[in-house]
Amino acid sequence: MLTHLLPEFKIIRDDERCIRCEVCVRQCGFDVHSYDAEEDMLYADENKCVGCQRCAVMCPTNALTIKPHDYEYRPNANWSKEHIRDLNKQAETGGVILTGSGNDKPYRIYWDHLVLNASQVTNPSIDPLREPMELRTYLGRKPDKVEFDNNQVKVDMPAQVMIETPIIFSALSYGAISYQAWKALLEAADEGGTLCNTGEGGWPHELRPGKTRVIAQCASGRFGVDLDYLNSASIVEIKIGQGAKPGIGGHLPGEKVSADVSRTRMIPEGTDAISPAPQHDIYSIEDLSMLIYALKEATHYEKPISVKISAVHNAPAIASGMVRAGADIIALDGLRGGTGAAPKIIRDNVGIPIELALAAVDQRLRNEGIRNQASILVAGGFRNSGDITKAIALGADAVYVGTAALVAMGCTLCQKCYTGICNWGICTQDPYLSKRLNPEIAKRRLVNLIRGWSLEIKEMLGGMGINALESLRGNRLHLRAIGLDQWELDVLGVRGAGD
Amino acid sequence: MGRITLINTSRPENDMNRVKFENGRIRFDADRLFYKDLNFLLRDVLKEHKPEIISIHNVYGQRYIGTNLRQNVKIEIYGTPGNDLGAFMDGPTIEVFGNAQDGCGNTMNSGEIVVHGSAGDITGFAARGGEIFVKDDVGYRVGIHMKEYQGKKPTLVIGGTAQDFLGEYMAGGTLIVFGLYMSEEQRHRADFIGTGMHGGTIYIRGKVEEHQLGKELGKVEMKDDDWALMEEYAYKYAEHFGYNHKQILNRDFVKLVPLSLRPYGKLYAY
Amino acid sequence: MENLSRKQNPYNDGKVIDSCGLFGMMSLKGNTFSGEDAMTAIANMNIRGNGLGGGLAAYGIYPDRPDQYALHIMYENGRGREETEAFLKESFEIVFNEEVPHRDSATGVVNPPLVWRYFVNTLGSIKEEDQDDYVVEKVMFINTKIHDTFVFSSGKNMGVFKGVGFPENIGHYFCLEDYQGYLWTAHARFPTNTQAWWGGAHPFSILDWTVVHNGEISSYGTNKNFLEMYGYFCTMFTDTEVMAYAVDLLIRQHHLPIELMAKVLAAPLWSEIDRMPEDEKEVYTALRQVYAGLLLNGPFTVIIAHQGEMIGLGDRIRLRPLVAGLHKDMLYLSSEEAPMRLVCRDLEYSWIPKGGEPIIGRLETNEVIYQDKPVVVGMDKNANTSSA
Amino acid sequence: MRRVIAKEEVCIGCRLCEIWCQVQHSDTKDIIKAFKKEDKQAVPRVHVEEEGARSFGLQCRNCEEPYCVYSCISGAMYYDEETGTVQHDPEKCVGCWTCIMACHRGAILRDERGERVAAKCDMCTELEVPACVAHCPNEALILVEDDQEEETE
Amino acid sequence: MRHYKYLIIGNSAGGIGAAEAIRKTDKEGSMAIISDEEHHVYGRPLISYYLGDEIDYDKIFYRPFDFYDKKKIDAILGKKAVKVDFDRSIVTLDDAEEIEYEKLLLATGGTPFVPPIKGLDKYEHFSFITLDDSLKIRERLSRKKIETAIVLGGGLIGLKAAEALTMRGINVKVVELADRVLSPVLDEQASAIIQDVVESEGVEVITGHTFNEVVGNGGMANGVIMDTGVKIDCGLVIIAIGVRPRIDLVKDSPVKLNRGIVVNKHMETNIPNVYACGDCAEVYDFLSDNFRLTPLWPTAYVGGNIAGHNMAGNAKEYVWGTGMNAVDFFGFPVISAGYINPPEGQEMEVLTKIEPENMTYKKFLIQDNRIMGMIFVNEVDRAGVILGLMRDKVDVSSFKDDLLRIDFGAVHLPIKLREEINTAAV
Repeated sequence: MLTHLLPEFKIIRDDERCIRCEVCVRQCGFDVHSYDAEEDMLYADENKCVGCQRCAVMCPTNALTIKPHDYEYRPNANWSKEHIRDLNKQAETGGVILTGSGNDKPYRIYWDHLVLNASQVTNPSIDPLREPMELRTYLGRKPDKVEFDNNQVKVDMPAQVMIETPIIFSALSYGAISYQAWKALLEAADEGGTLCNTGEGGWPHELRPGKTRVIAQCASGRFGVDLDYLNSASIVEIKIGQGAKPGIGGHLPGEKVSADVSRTRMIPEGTDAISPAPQHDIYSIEDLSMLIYALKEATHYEKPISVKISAVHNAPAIASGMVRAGADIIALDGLRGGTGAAPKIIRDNVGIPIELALAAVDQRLRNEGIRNQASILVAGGFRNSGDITKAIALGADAVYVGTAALVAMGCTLCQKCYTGICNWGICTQDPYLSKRLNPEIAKRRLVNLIRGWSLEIKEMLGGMGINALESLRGNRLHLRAIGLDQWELDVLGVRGAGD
Repeated sequence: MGRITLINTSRPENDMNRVKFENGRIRFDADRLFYKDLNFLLRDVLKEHKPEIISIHNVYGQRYIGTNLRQNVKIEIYGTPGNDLGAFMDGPTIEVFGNAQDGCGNTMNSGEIVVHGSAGDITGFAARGGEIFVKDDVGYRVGIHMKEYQGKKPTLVIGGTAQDFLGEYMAGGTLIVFGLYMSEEQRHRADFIGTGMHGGTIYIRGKVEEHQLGKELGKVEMKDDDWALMEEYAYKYAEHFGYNHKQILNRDFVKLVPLSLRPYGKLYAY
Repeated sequence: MENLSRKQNPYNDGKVIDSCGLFGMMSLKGNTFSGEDAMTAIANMNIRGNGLGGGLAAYGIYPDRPDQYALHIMYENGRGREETEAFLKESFEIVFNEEVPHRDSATGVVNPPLVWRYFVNTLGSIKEEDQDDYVVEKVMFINTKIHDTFVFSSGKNMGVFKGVGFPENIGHYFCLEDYQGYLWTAHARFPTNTQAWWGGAHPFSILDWTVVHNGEISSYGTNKNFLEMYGYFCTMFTDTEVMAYAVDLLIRQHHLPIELMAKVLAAPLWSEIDRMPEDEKEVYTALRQVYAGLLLNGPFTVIIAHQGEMIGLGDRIRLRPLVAGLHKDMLYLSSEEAPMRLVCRDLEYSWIPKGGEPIIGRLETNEVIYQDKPVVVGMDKNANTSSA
Repeated sequence: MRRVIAKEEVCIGCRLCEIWCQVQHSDTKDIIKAFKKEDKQAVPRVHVEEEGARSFGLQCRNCEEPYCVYSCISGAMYYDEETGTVQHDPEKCVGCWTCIMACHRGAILRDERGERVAAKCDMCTELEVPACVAHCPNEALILVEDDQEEETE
Repeated sequence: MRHYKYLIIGNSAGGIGAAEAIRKTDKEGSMAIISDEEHHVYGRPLISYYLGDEIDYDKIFYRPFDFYDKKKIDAILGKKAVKVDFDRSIVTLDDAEEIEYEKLLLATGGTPFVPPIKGLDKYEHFSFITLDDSLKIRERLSRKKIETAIVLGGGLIGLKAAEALTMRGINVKVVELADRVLSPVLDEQASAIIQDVVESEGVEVITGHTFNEVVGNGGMANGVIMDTGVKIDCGLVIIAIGVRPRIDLVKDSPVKLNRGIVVNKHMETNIPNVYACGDCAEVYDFLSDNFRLTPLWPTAYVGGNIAGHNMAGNAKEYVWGTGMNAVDFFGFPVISAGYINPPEGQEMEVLTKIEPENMTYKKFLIQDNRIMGMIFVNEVDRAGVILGLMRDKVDVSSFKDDLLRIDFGAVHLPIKLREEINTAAV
């Protein structure tokens, strides 16, 4: 059948520079480039190009330029190129359009409308290079008070997990991402004094000894979930939803269920790993409570239990219920959260921005006097340490970063994760591709990311005259907004700049 | 101010009066005991005394019994254990003299649960190993998302019938429904059997209409090894519940298997 | 209560989300018994609630005044009581009134309001067939217009007792062991958000209809809009309220039998309807067409009760639990099995009803109506008699 | 002792090692000229061994017991004490292939493009880091310098 | 009397191998190498390349000219050791000089076998073992144009000689008594290919025959009389049937002899402090697990090397050697090692692949999942991997199917071996 789809990218090869080394041919998992020995020429099939830039990066002579294709239909304000493309794709397949990575639509990014404060005259800024600067955070439920009686401090201190910096690696499952990528995240979390999240992909046994800085997810597929898994982790997280696809489950296609993935998830090789949309033992808040306590029982009440939800309309009420249901940590994943595969229509249209959800949830929990009973983790498109610092000021205890970590490892957001082909070796189980990600290098890059951002957070804290992160947490006085409407200011609990 | 000491108040106090040693067995009275206390106490008792059999009496709704008891012990439960009986369980054998509630064997890894009665919804949910025998009926979504891996293969045997979504998303293991209390003409209750199933096998004794089956599975003929398997489990069932196992094999079985390992492969536009 | 909306929904959420444990027990022969068993049973499920709401409804408890509307009213301050009593005097003939007896010593209850009950007759000018509507209208008035006052029970020979706390605490507070009723329902609430208040607890009631409910209906907005078209005002922002009004509309106003009402709220799937015989198909198709806006979509289980009847109903794909049990003349409905067995150790039958199929216990006929006959549970002595 | 070792688990089969080896052994040492202008193209002395997804750059690993040196009939293959490396003098090589027979790694191949001589890695002793190592995009080739084989005692 | 800590008789692969090994450990211990050849150490197999003008004279030398100086070795060249007094540890040279040693290495090499053929005593003929042989033939060729040469012996030496002479434009006839060339080192198939190759380059190969008489004129040979009685004219006769251990020095000594000098894996003879290696010794063969003659350059060097280590006090065993040959005829390479056919009475699995169009051939002999022999014709890359597998007695069952691939190499080995290949220093 004739496809009506036009290529998305244009490949420009500078023949003056091309040495016919064929690195591009070998490096493109989408088989875009080919070498014609008879003609001694390299050709490209642009229809297959996803714009991942792997060939351009690898070309030893910089002979390649990949850029969005400049074909144009008749200009139409309603029917964009993207709409036409999607329509054609569905007309040709009758299927649900998939995509990878987070929402790329121009919903308002509130971080870009918030500015931070700095100390001038009335109180001093602090020089983080010289003076102590504390980013340490304890995640977990805090008791309402410390009882002091007869020289005894009585405290029912539930499990706490310490992180040295408020940057945690998001749930990225082994299976969705490659073993190498997952290993890099694990080791970087370990070295960086933070945590990584298993997603629903389990935790390879050989990567367990000596490692505890892991949030073990218990999701609807229950993949890899057993007592060993739960008790090896620092935190157990019940995944209810994900920012990129609220209300949607997931399918790890059978071809991605390799022998190793199968071992880790403890499912048969080559069969789909289906994560149903709901957890079928949770249809209600009291069911959530049931699973929370099942997990507490399974872990001797020694691990904080986190519950992760997509940021949706009722997030504040739901979060309140979660805390009352026993969740020690509330994880909120916003509209711009990443994914390996999601129906595009869901990714682009469901959920609310994390900034608003965070502000609303933090405020609700405070109003109800239960904010201390749970830590708040937020996720969903955090791009730099500025976003993170603003999130702390809006009330987060720590921030999940997923896409940023992937980019640090090499991801170029080509959004083709769902194909199982990733030229950067991140989102693939093809051994030919996955080994492109050297876990050592990736780990180094991730540790650098954490280090760099932590230093920047310290700089920003210092500027505000704060030397311990907890003094910024929920401290919205250090935020001002620019260019927002009143309702947005109200939700964010932030005043306009100059106000 | 003198030396300050820290006291952690989170651990429930043990009430050893509830535990009695009788003829080499341990008898445990759970009357009105909160589940957390019951399970803590149970763990302590098992850890200290390592009995082969422990019986728990006056159980009314206490949850999570058997969770995180990683040892070979037989737990007899008299009464009605609460939800998530044996959730995440890895090892023990539980025998319930009464009915079990919802979530029995949730995400179970290994061990055995024998219910002398009925069990509720999502029995055997996401189980990865072990065996569950239910004498009578079960509720909705039973055996859903069961899976198997290498040596681990869960088996769920239901003496009566099951309700809708039986074996939904099933990815492995064996689900057997004997339909013992039904006449030949009566059809099983469950609709949407095996929706999304992509692994494992369901055996149903008695009548099942085509419309009761999910789209992702199909009937196949019973072969000799299927009958051998039915005989094995009929025998075990009879051993547990005092039934004549030959009686179970006197009616036809429907064997249901997934049509594809990738039920949703064609759902998407790549 | 003039500020009812704000009271019930302080954060102005689209709706108030909660979830729960349910229990109901009924003597089909009308034998009465105290509230103790219902309290024991619901207490056994208090992990299904979180202590921010509990309550019971009891039928047949006012045998001495069977024909008067029993209004249970909570006052948060004296001004409310003054205004209300003035209003009641205008609107009704007050036969008797008293503070609802309670134990000040009871633990586990939070900020109890003043709770008063009034046994009233409608004024003589009201025709008998209009009396119910009249009462509803007056209750609505009080609940929306009068300061700090809330009518939470308004049926005849029945009463609702509820508040903030676990249900057994509430029951203990209201001394329910001293009442004798033939039908009791109980509710342990797990609100996800509200700063709890006494009126927000279940059961929810209008006249002698009470509803205890578990689950969150995803179709709430549609249902609410549909009911508002028929003149109901949803001031409580809860699924329970919607359910009560839906039942009221279908049964009291549209006179559907309970069995068909159940098929509106938990409508059969089209695939099921497609397999029905022609005439049935037409009936169910028509129900779905007309009452599309009353399909309760999403997880729910309710125990609906009114004088002489207890109805258990779950959603059509059974996303919330409900078990039923029988012993002699007693019908039990519960979120879990254990509480039934706790209060009835030699329960004869228990079973898991099919989603969307109502279980109806009926006093006048002494029967339980349900589609799926229960299996004899666990004790089938005959199973292996016929041997090969 | 200077050795280049390979980590097959991260070798991605891009063959940039071969390309940069060739550049390094070209006359101009300019990648574009080396490939497009020079008449006699240099031969890469590292070779990517590849089988499906498995691959690694294979070049001389500087054996402690260099059987290629021991076996060489002409003295073309020799141990260079100054650099601590096994070197090959193509001028002396007669192309008998005894070194190929002796190398249990299969690291020596026939230079089929030029003279009949063995193509053997020279460890880029004039560079701080061999070209293949320096240009390996995934750190699949690692330079190891250990002193234990130093001639001094 | 000169006294050396290390005395080496023989200035070829074995001797140099030993000297270099000794110097790895003992940088200073006095050392001397005695040889009756006057030349600086040269690559013995290179004499054919020199004869064929494929290399210049100075390229024949195996080590740089400052080799002895740098290694602090006294090179006693052009003198023949004629006697060893093992009791006194003294070697007597042909000029009667006595040299005392502490450790002695016998690396005397081989001597060409010349059969008793009529006329050889009267007419000029050549062996082809030493540089002098090569120089003499060159000298002979330079004096008179020769059109035809006859080489007796279709083995490695004979064919290399034939190749060299062909390169010089001489018409060469190779006479081989066996029914095919290279019969000791190749099987029938490979022999046939090589015979094709050399014949296509103009060499005439006569198998199954020999000649009984050399005829000539005035000391110069001008023909041979074949066993068929036919006379073949020629201007040059080369006898290249083979070599035998050169053991006359120790013939009547206490040194234990078999066909060659008997040594153990440490290359020690039965006399303390006396070692032997190379063509004169019967050395260990890892394949057959016994001791036998392997008169080959690589085994001689490695044997000498092991001897040298032991002489310098490092106990090392010689386990590397077996029959192995790498050779190239007219640019056509061949490598073989170990058994070429299953020996009498032994069951071996035989894997072969032949591609006539490329004239490539591969063969493996496998016994108990171990490779016992290999032949690579034309495509010889990575043949060393196989030799390594043979030496390390690797179980090949898991990758046996890959062996015949043209690109079979390290990448096809099991992970553990690959890791060794990619990271280990050995």
